[in-house]
Amino acid sequence: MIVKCTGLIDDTVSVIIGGEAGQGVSRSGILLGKALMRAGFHCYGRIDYPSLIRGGHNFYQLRASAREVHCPSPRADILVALNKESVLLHIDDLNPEGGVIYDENVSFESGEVTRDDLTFYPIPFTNIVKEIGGPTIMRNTVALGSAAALIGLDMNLLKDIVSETFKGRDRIIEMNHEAIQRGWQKVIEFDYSFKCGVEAGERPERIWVTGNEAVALGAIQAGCKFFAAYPMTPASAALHYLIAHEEETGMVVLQPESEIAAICMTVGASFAGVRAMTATSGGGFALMIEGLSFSAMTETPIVTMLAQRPGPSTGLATYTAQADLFFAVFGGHGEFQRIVVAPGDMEECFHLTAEAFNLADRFQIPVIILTDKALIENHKTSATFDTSSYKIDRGKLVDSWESNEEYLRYKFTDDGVSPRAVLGTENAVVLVQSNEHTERGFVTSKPKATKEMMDKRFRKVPHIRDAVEQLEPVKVYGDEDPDVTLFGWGSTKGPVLEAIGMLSKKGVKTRFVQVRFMEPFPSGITQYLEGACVLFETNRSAGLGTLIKFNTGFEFQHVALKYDGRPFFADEIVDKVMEVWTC
Amino acid sequence: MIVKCTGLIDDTVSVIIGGEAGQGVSRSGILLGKALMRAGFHCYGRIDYPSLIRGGHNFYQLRASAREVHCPSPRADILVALNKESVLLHIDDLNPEGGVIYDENVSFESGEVTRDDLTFYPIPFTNIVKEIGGPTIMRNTVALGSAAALIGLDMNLLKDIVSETFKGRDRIIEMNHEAIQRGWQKVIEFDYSFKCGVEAGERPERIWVTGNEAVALGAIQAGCKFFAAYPMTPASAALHYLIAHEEETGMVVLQPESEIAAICMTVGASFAGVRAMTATSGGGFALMIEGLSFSAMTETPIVTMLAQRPGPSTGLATYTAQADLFFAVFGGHGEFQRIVVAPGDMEECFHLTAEAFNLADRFQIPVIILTDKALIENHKTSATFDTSSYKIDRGKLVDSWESNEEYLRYKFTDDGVSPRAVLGTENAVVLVQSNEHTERGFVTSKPKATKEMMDKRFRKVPHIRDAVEQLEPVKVYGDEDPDVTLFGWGSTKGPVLEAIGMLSKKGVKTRFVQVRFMEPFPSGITQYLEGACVLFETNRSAGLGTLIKFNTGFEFQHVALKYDGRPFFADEIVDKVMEVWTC
Amino acid sequence: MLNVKDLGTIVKNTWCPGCGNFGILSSVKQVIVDLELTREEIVAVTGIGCHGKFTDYVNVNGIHTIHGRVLPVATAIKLSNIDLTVIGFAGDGDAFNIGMGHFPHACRRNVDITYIVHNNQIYGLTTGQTSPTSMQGYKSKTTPRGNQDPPINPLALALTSNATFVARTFVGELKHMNMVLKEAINHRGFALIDVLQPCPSWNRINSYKYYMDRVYKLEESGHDAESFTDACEKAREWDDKIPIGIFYREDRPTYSDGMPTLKKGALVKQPVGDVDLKKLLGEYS
Amino acid sequence: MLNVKDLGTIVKNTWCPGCGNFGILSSVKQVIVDLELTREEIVAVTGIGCHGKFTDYVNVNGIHTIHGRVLPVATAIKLSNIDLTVIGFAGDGDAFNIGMGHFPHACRRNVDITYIVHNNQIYGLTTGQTSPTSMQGYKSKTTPRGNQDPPINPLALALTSNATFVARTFVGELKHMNMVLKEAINHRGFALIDVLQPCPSWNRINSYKYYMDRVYKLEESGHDAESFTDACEKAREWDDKIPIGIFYREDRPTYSDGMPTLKKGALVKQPVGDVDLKKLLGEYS
Ligand SMILES: Cc1ncc(C[n+]2csc(CCOP(=O)(O)OP(=O)(O)O)c2C)c(N)n1
Ligand SMILES: Cc1ncc(C[n+]2csc(CCOP(=O)(O)OP(=O)(O)O)c2C)c(N)n1
Ligand code: SF4
Ligand code: SF4
Ligand SMILES: [Mg+2]
Ligand SMILES: [Mg+2]
Repeated sequence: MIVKCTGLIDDTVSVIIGGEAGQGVSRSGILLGKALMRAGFHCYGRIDYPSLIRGGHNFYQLRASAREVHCPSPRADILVALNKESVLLHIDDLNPEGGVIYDENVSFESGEVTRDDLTFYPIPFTNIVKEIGGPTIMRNTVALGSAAALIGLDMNLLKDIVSETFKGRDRIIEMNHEAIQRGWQKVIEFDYSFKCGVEAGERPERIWVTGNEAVALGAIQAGCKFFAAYPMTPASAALHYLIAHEEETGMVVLQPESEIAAICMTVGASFAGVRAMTATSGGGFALMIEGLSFSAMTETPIVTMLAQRPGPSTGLATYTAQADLFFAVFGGHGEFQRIVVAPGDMEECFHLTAEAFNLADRFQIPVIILTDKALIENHKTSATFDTSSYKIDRGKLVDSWESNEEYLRYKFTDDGVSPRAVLGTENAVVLVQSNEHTERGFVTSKPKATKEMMDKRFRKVPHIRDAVEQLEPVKVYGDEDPDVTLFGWGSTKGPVLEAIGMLSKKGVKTRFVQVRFMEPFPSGITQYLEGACVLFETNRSAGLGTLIKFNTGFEFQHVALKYDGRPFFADEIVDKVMEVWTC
Repeated sequence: MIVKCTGLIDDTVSVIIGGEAGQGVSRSGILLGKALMRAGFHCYGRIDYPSLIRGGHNFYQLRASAREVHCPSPRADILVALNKESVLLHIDDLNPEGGVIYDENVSFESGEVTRDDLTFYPIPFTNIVKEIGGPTIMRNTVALGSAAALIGLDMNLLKDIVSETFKGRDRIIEMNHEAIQRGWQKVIEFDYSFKCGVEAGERPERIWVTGNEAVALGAIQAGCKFFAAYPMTPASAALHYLIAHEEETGMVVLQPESEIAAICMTVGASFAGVRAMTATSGGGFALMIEGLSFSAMTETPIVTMLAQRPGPSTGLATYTAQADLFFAVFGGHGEFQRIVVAPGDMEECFHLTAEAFNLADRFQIPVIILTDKALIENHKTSATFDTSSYKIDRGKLVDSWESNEEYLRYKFTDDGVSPRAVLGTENAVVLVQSNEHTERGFVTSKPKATKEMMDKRFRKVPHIRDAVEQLEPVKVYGDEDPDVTLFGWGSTKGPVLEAIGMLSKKGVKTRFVQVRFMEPFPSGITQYLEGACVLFETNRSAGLGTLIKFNTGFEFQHVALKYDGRPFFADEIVDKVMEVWTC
Repeated sequence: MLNVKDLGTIVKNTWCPGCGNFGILSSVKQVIVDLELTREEIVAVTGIGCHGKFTDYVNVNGIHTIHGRVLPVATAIKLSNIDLTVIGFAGDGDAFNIGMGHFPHACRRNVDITYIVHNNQIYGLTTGQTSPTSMQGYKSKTTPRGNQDPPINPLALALTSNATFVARTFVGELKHMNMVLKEAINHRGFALIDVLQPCPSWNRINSYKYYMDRVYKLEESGHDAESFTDACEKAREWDDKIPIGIFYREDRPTYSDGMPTLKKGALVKQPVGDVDLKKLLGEYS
Repeated sequence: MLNVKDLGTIVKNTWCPGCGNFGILSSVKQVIVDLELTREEIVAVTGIGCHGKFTDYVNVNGIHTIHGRVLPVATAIKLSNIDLTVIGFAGDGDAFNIGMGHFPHACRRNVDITYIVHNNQIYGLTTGQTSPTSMQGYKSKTTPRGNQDPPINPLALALTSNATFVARTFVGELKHMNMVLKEAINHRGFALIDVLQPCPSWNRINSYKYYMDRVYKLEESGHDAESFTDACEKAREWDDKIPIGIFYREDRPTYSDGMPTLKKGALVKQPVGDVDLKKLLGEYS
């Protein structure tokens, strides 16, 4: 794999594709990213779109490099503008000497476009499509061909992907190939000054996935058999993916009437003995809380993805935030132990989701996978997921009961976990109870029995803590002897990792402490809370900071919070760290 | 008012009334308590019942004294047993030399009843009722007559209350009077050895109410006009009370199809400009969370009573716990400021509910009144509520708009609170928005606008803190120079106050710090966190302790937690304090 | 083979004397015996309310859920193990107030479960509030001046929502109840049974006598349960005469019939961990 | 007096070209003008979905609620101020999936509000999932092999639930829509209008043409809107011919008619702080 970029302001090439909702902005970005991956690039892609179907402005930020990239850049080397508005909106985002690909039909008033360091590539998107006889939306394919030329990407990589995508529909493939070819050709005809040379290397063992896909794949890996979810941005794609793959995965996947139904079904499926999961965002999670508490009282393992977006209420449906941490950790009536795990990239989405199922089963408790829009709707190239190391551990689930003793669903045990018989197990009558109950599951309100059963459930806690400690709840990256230590979680990981690379080039030694489990809160964090520490979160109240303060007493002096719906960009992190470092 | 009790082990007289669900245990206790109040007693009453309608064992713990009583006693001087089971279950709860009133039909096997220090009063409950020709349930009225005799209570007080209750139904009144008379007479015929002399004093300005009634009355005082609640123990009585008084109070009160409907209606009524409230317990509150977040985003004042009972899930429907504190404080998606107020007795239920409406209106935020079963289903005599000092403050609510400027529902202001126009206000088009929005209320997802509107809402925070600080968020009782300081909240206040009286008699100087506002957390608590401190809560995880630790860094060395569904009894508190004091 | 006694538990029954729930309990036990079902293959899913105590009193698999959620829980259990016989027990408040959102969907999906609504036209456990099936004019703590709203009609609602088995019975007619229940359990698809269940403690109007005076059997009146129109008409009858029996039945593929995975049998019995993840990952490389 | 232009806002409309919502918007504006209503006396209550953007586009009081909760919010607004004209705008998913629990109750209570369901038989805003009114066989991201379940029939459901005004219209017939909407707003009681609303972006089946080819007007076919039976029959018609118009209307006291307090007029205009608390406290002394 050899990738070489020259003439760029850093070691990455960034492309912004802009257009109206409905013009295929997102698809184009994803396709281009995949082609770049195949060329040997590491890529990162982010789609920015308002909550509407047509007409609003969408843009895709794609970034690629020979080294791993962890987040998009707000600035780009190349702008692919599917409409005029995109030129006007993004022209100031272009790096010096950048290139603009746009429809030659577009004309600018004098003064509308002032940058004279850029090279403009007017391409006849619309006319080419007309000539080919394709649908208007195919303009974006033309544009991709042009972009490929500018980046120096082998256009056959694009063509291959088109062929795979439209397999069997030859006419469409042909038209798209033609569109790519023509778009490419048009740029070649220019004496183009933008310099980015890419040499395609071996096709590496890499995948180009979103967090949603990684979570869904993690569930499949874990042997999840039942998935019920009500659509809600940004979690919906997990549902779509799993429904589409129902037959290959042997799952039952469905869209029920509401989030309340979704979680109750999830709990129900788990009663029956299959691994079950649901996914939603904040508003839907609010409706699931009663079911969450129900799963806790009945000691029924379930896995729920809570994919955050800005709130309160409907908030910003298509943007990102890390503002539901306390809700995930504390939401629910009555006292019960849960696990909240917060993956920070695609691999973690995959592996920690799979682990979530083991944890849920072993301790018969609800596990929440806390993600956010910036993590699960973005694309990133990752090393192909390791599917060999995972072992399904269903804990004390049993499907036979040979004992002469009556089966007791809530039998007192040393570790608080009782054998859990699958419904239908011969010789075991299972009674699952939402009221406080006896070992057998019968309702009780006696004081002693109440206290004993509560204590029984809480006997799990040290074991849960142990299990979590095994899973690297705190991960540390960067310098062992840092000038500044950065703290963060979830989707903030990407930009922070990007930033520590940049900082190291500036001579600032940094370390990143990523908290991956929020509940139970990991023990080993204190050792990192020394020297200059900076906290990064995309919320207004510093949820992680609050948890750290609560668990360690440490109060951050330096905090960078962003709550405008957008993820951090690496530059912002670099700036903040420089500010701390120099002060 | 002269009350004199002699021959009792302390300065209170305690009665347990026991029987089957359906035998009128609760009504009897309440009636007797009211009569005792009129005789000049201070009283406290607690009903203990499992979640079923008939047949299970219920009992009422009534306690009365010439001085204020704050909680029931687990032990009694007199047992009124409406069935045999009650004798067997409670005989060991009787103080030495106590008296047992029971149906003479009941016979005991030898060895069943072993206490020989007690006096037994077999009264022909059933036969008397038969002779009078009343319904079986009237047995309890006979028993009350007997109890009155034993306590030395003027039975006319009982008769008066019966007359008031059944006003207009002369035959029923007559039968009941007869039943009281006969029950009284039967005891008089014994040479009864139980010695408790009560002299009726002036009828004092006191009332005998539950917390539910006090909360409902507080809402009425505040000018609440709309109340929608789905039945859920222990909050249902507030709904029943308010529906029954709809005409006198000029309210619209209704039972909707679910808690989701209840809170959405509450928010809706508030949009229209009327003060609105709902009430529920944990499971119902879980269903209300989405609506709570909705009220926060739309900046709509609402008041919600969350009446706690043990969880998780259905838990113990008819018992008590303080286990939803974190849920009340942190439940909800997205970040928003709320107020959580936790009254500790009937007066506080009344006054703080009324204040809750002012706070909600002034800051246009949701206010949660956090109570529990032990507070709102119990009876206590209180000084008649002061209804004169309260002033309705509707904050920036407006019902006319004269300005030439367009009305902006979310107008930026210094204190973050915008003028709130009642729907229908001439010249003001109101747009209420659950998405992030502009000042006008239109949807936006622009980063700058998002951040600005979030900051606008959070500009209220210091003002909210100020307002809360005005309302004695921390109340302190007892000795100024204490040996031990006790901490608690909500229903724990009663037994703690009782205990500090007992401790003072033992020569232990104590002080009680009651936290009345949970969010925003009051500032002034640190000054009390010195010397020997003990925390009392009816939960397993010490929610208040956790909040205190978080806000002050202080960690309690001494914690007494009870989580068997029962409230603390004063003795338990005394024991714990003695343990701390002597260690 | 089981007998009725085997289906009892050690728990003391705390329903009020004269409560209609006793009838439902004995009918259910009898039918389990008659159908030669085992304890382990039955799952009783109950809501919250007096009816919800069912799971404490009958010795089969039981799920005491949360208020109003019998249907989603029962649906998922059936989908996860189509070999189980899943019977839901809900209250009228449970089913048609807080749980209303699930009902029309369960009907139209035709999930293969039996849904017994203990219709006492009152909130029993919470001490007697008006329920969605309480009659107009009914007075309670929450409608002290009398209920103004026309009640929910469970049968009409089920028919409108494309349920494939719609029936009503009355606990005062135990044989009839046994018959209806057997048919319902044997029916392949969603079966609603609206059970008229007196609550002597709170509902003083709809007593045993009230129903006894009014009910008549569709089986004896020549009703055609294949006719949707007739069923709709009968469903609207509620005054001097109240029909009980099977109003409507129809054969239609069940929810699980449409699920490709379930063509291979019960989900819980299918192999785990044999998915070709490499292939799925291939889409992304 | 208002004209249609006064009812516009500065917000850029982002519905897709050809979206049926445009028709609803212009009809609503027209009817407001025709009925000589003021901006301040109307409250538009919307759900979450494409339809929910309504409140941004029409210059009257607006409440953009949360998904599925138009009915409880609208109900409470009406009860709190009976002088307002309250119109609910919901999506088909909004109304009949997540919001289903409220619908039959709003119908039977006969709250005096108008409820417009933007029935595009699809989830628009969340990018095209199957909705409860999607037809059998309909393919989408969430039913890739075709929807198996018979759809919810809004009209039949409303009738079954005792709604007093039940109608359907089609955005391709604007005059008809205006007529129906006017009648609905003027109706005293709960009025459901099921609006056939093409969603060209996601629903490729139920297009303008699809409906255009099928709809016919009840007004022109001699339908008797006083007849419940006829209404039920017409409500079941959905194939080559799809009836639009007023299916049913009936006079019945509204929800607020039963509320003693509202006999004195709009709640929000009644005096505050004049309750005799001393008297209430007297019960307890
Ligand atoms: C979310 C929630 N809300 C309210 C309750 C309180 N609650 C318990 S049972 C019940 C209603 C009982 O009526 P019904 O469903 O008709 O059952 P029945 O007791 O008559 O059998 C209610 C409101 C609850 N347990 N959970
Ligand atoms: C509680 C909750 N769950 C899910 C969503 C996501 N969501 C927004 S709109 C919508 C459905 C839209 O369909 P429909 O109601 O038919 O409206 P349309 O867009 O077609 O007008 C969903 C599921 C949400 N906003 N809130
Ligand atoms: S309250 Fe009614 S339904 Fe409940 S057990 Fe008693 S009689 Fe039966
Ligand atoms: S997605 Fe459909 S409903 Fe939504 S705006 Fe576009 S066409 Fe209209
Ligand atoms: Mg009932
Ligand atoms: Mg729709």
